Amino acid sequence: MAVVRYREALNQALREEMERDERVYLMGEDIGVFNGAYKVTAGLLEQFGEQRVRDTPISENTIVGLGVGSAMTGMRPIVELMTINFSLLALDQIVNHAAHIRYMFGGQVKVPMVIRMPQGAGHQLGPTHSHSFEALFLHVPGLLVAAPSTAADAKGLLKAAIRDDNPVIFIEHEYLYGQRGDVPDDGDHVVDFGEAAIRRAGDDVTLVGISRMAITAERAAQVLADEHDVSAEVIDPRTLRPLDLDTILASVRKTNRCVIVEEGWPHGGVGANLAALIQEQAFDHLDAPVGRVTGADVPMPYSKPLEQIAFPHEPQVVDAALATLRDV
Amino acid sequence: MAVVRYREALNQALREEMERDERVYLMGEDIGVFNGAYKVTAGLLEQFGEQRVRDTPISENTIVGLGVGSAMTGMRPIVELMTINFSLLALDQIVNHAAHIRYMFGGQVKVPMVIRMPQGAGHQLGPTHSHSFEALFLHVPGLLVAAPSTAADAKGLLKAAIRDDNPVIFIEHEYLYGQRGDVPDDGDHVVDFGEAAIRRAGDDVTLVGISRMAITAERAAQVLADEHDVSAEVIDPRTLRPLDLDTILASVRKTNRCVIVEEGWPHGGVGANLAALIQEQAFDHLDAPVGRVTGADVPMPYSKPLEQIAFPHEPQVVDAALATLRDV
Amino acid sequence: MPELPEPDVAREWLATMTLIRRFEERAGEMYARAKVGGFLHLSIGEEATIVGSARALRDSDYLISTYRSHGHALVRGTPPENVMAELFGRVDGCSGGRGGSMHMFDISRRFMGGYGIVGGNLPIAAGFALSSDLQGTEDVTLCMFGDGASNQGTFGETMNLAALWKLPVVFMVSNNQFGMGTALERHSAVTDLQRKGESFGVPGMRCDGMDVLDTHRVIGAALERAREERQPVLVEALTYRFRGHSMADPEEYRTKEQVAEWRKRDPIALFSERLVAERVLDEAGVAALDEAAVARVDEAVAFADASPFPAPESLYDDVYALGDQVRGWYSVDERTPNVHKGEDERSMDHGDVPGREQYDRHAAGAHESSDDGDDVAASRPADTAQGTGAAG
Amino acid sequence: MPELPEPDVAREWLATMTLIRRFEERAGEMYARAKVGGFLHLSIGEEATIVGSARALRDSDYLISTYRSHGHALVRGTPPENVMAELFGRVDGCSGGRGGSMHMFDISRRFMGGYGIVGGNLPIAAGFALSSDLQGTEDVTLCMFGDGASNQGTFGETMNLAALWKLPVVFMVSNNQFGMGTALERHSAVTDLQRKGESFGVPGMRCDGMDVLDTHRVIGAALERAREERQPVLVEALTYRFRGHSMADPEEYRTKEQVAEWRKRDPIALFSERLVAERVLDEAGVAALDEAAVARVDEAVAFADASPFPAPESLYDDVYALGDQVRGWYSVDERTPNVHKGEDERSMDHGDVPGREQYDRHAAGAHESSDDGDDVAASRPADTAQGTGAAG
Ligand SMILES: Cc1ncc(C[n+]2csc(CCOP(=O)(O)OP(=O)(O)O)c2C)c(N)n1
Ligand SMILES: Cc1ncc(C[n+]2csc(CCOP(=O)(O)OP(=O)(O)O)c2C)c(N)n1
Ligand SMILES: [Mg+2]
Ligand SMILES: [Mg+2]
Repeated sequence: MAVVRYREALNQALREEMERDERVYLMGEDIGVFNGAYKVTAGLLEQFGEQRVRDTPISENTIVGLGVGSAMTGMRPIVELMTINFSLLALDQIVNHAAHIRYMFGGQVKVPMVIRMPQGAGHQLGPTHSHSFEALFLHVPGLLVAAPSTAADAKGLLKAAIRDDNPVIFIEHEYLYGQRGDVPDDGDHVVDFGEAAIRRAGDDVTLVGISRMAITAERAAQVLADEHDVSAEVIDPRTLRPLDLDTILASVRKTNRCVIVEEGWPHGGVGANLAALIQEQAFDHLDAPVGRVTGADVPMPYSKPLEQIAFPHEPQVVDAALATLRDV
Repeated sequence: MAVVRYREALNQALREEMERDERVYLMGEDIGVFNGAYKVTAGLLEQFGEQRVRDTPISENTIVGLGVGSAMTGMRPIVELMTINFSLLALDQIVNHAAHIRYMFGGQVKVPMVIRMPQGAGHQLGPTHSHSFEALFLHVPGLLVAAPSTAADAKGLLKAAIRDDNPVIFIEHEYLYGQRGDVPDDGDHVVDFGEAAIRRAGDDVTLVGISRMAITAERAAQVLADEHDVSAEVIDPRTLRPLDLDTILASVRKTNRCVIVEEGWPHGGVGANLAALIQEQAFDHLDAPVGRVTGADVPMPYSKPLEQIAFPHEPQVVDAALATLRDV
Repeated sequence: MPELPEPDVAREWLATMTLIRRFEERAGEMYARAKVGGFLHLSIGEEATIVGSARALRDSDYLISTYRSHGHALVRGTPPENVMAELFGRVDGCSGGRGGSMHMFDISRRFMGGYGIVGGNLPIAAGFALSSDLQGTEDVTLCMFGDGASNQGTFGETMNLAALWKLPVVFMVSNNQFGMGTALERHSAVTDLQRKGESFGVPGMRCDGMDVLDTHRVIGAALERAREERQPVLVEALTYRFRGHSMADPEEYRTKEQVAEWRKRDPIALFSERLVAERVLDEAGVAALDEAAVARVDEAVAFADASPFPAPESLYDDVYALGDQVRGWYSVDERTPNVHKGEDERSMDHGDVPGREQYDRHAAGAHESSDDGDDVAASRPADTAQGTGAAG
Repeated sequence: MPELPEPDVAREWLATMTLIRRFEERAGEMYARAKVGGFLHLSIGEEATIVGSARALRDSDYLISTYRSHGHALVRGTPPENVMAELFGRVDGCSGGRGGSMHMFDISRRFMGGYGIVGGNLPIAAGFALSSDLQGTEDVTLCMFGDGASNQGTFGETMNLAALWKLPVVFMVSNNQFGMGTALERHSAVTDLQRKGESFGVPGMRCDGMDVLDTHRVIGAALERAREERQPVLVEALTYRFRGHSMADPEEYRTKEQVAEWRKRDPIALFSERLVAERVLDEAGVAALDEAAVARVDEAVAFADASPFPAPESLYDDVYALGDQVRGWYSVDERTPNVHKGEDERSMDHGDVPGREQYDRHAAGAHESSDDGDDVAASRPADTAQGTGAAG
């Protein structure tokens, strides 16, 4: 075990997998000479050279498409989109091509590629640069979707993503890049998709936190314990496709209450999806409606105090958890 | 009242609003000389000329962006995207620009534009050409979203959309274009957004049908009545932003059961959103989990029988409705 | 006037152009008889662009096309049986019945697919070329697209990247002078399409797309530059489609006279006349080639008709490549809602298919005027006259 | 060497360039002091491209820029107070504190905005020009973008459309020779950027972007062509940014020598030397202009600092234009989940704001090392050295 930052854990995963498999290469805007807008790819150009660490022009749709084409013909590209905000420009290549090609060509090819990108609010980047788009990607069959919240998961899930034969949407978080955590030294530290992590055990209410909000949920659980004598179980699904619904359901069947916490917009969000699934599968176990704490239904404002009330923090999670208890 | 096809009702709305307001104009691929891929714009070039009915190159993102710019400067563009499948290419202009500009510039401008496009499966168009994307658009604050299922609503909602000052995503359906219905002759036949239609009254279960699936739900209700002695109430929300949740909730509080029917993918779909809202707001009134009938979680296959089992038909709706009764 | 290749080769080119022509005609008939669904885009009139270019490729080169790609599958050697079966939506289709007319594919022949999104194939083509580069092979990619596609954002992006990275790829724009119903000069400010890559460092060439020899010559030279000099090239092939954009096209955007004028330059007629003139073939030989093509297409239809529809149990196959992260489709989507609930799918093997009734009805070709029966009618060309059709 | 304009005019140009310079410097300081958040992209070194071009515009012409646009707001006359207040996220900001550095806007002066998406402003610019055309006015649109943006799909699409439809728009590429850390020749196959519109029918011109006179002359000519001949033009202004891409840029991608070399051609120094040489101003006059600029920026900072943050109650304002279809934000989103439940928002007027505590804490500038306190640190340039920063 070593304590490393989330960003460095990702960097290790990239480095190790590039060492392990020659077919793996990186493409993205400013990932090479500039070392990456968020420095995740720092030092890789130096180690692997220009062929395998490719600075691209600003052409999101086309660099994803290049990745698709080269994945179809034997390579294993990792495309970095500088932030998830720019993925809107690449959505045609992601959905109609990366996700659908295997199926529409009758299984004759696979598209083993990873599209990495950070998301999230909190840095005052304003309406065009603060999106959270897990919900958009989990909608699409053919994609796998990961959203790690710890350094260990960042590394283990990225390694799993790179080794997998499917197109993977790998959602990082701008806030988390600087956070530290224990990461196993093992070069084969792989975290399988579809296995949720129970971050904290509890009996009274289940909190499900997505991406950065897994951290917020954990802090809220601490407050619930300290100040309200409520024992919250905190679950981080880690991947949204595949989704480990079993672990969530087992928890809800025990606590009978659930709150989902996400940074994105409320309508049609991750929380809506989970709430729908939970009430379908554990209806008789619910003592209160599945609660949701989400980002506000607005483009993200720039002004700091306004931005801060536009995405969830511990107090709102605590309130929502307490509401599920009051509703009994 | 006159009986007209859905396609003609749309055509009337376009024609009448263009006659009514000089600022309204149309842009799109093959909408002029070709009269539209689905003939919705037939005859409009002839009547209004090349300035107001503009055939565009195949450049989805840019024609939406042109619309945004001209809406900001006093015009009222209606952009036709040939089908919703191609909207993925325009998503940056739709989300980061059309939807966010008013907010991010502090309300100094408005973006009064309509983006019309048909969606849906059933015509064997295969994986890239059969999408249903209501869920994708209802997620985004700043947009209004309509999905009419009848000729009268097609006309009335389109007129409302054109007169409104917000960017409107107007989702038509390829299957519905040929369907006939009564349409009021009134030149001011406007259907307000945010008002669901109760297509059929009933007491035992609420069926909510989205877009074309409102028709399927109605047919299923007939089967439920004829063959199972079940009285289903059928609701067509008509617009998903704003959403008339009150009408749905009132129905669910009466029937205590609900099934949502949509053509799109299950994860993060419209049904998930509605199910989450319904269980939140009417938890104590539900006698069974909110059910969903959705398209299969696959890219849409071309082969006819395979395609037919990949999106909902009456029997599945009937089964799902009966399941909510069994679950009691 | 370019010289003829060896007689055998010349005859094979004519035979292949003829096969494509006959195949397309029959496909159109099958569409009218509702054996084929969806949109059907034929290449009639454009055969020289297909055969002239593809015959300049090595077997290991990649060929990638658009939604107008039956001919590209055929020219690479995909048996007409499998192409027709794809149109019929059958399990023996070259994309397993999943893709249909717009999404043909044959990995074994490096025919890298038909793509339904205009301009969507350009970046993918550059990706193949990048693989060739990274893998150190000599393979070149030939990427077909239309005049209309040159207005798509991916065009400029891909030209720039290909030139910047010196990718071994030839972009071939089949300039049939229309993007659907929009004439070239109404959709593209620059109509001299070979020049459209210049601003991005991709030099242009032009060939007569009605002349298989000229097409072959120019594409051959372009491929050579791409292969040897790692210089991407844009080749414009001037051509014309004799039929509508798709089957549902009343063709109101052009005159009968213009079509007739271009039909005089029918690439198959021109080439067979030349072969006869140069005594590579006699009239009877031409007729024999044609009969062989017709017979081959007959076989393809019979084969396609006999091929079963994909089994309903296969609905979820190949959404994912199975492996450590996905062990079965239901491991991704364990509890999708009602119709497609994981539990149900898992029992599909036992014949308990949701919607089995619908499947059987459609597999049997019974199209009553039910909810879904309507659909067939709505996409029929005949219906277009009544204003209910669709074209795409 | 282009001639000087009238003395008053020349002095105003120098004054405005100086104001922009001083404003940017101060903005950078305010960023380092955490008064400004997000990404901050300065135009230092590029002032001649801003003033030379904008002064060729009529008041009714439209100007549209990128995320590097403080100078464009200032040159159009938006008071520095409101631009600085926007950077501070205050209610008096020219975008109401909603947009920040990347999203400045001033409709009253037809400054049509800063846009954060590279290439996203090009189609919108064409849309303004289309409005001018449809409305029968003589207004022209001037659209700024960067060398890096010329690789974006919207570039080719917009060039084609502008040329095809003869839109009155001038595209001005500020070629500062880098897109973030990627040098021009590493991102664009064609580096002679004025040629990059040719393939789409948009002729090119070039100006010396370090020379306000040359910029003014060339842009003036381009605007004239667009206005009179309805001919869109692409103008390349060769320039250089003296500072990093944004505040969080260690500038490892270029040498100190290169920066020093370009700094010798500082557009403000060059122009003031010329004015002194031609006796339009003396050294004292130059100094006075500079002092005035500094004083003006002082006022702007004081104003911004005194301006309140937008009230929490305003969070949902202007998501929609209210009217028949949307009567209040909650009529769109009546029951969003917990934190932002409609019912709660409606009671916001009564001071019952969800998250009021967070709001107050941040409004007070208290950044404890809590969950959200961290954020500030994480986007600080100082942090970059420790490998935790971000640049965009
Ligand atoms: C992105 C996208 N936009 C629109 C369409 C609809 N469409 C299909 S083919 C076509 C015309 C394409 O013209 P061109 O590129 O010249 O090819 P051709 O059909 O002439 O071979 C259009 C607009 C599409 N399939 N994809
Ligand atoms: C679509 C998109 N991709 C990437 C970015 C991140 N980004 C911001 S500025 C920039 C470089 C742009 O360079 P250029 O166009 O030359 O303008 P300059 O910054 O030099 O003024 C990049 C890559 C973005 N904002 N939008
Ligand atoms: Mg064409
Ligand atoms: Mg630049």
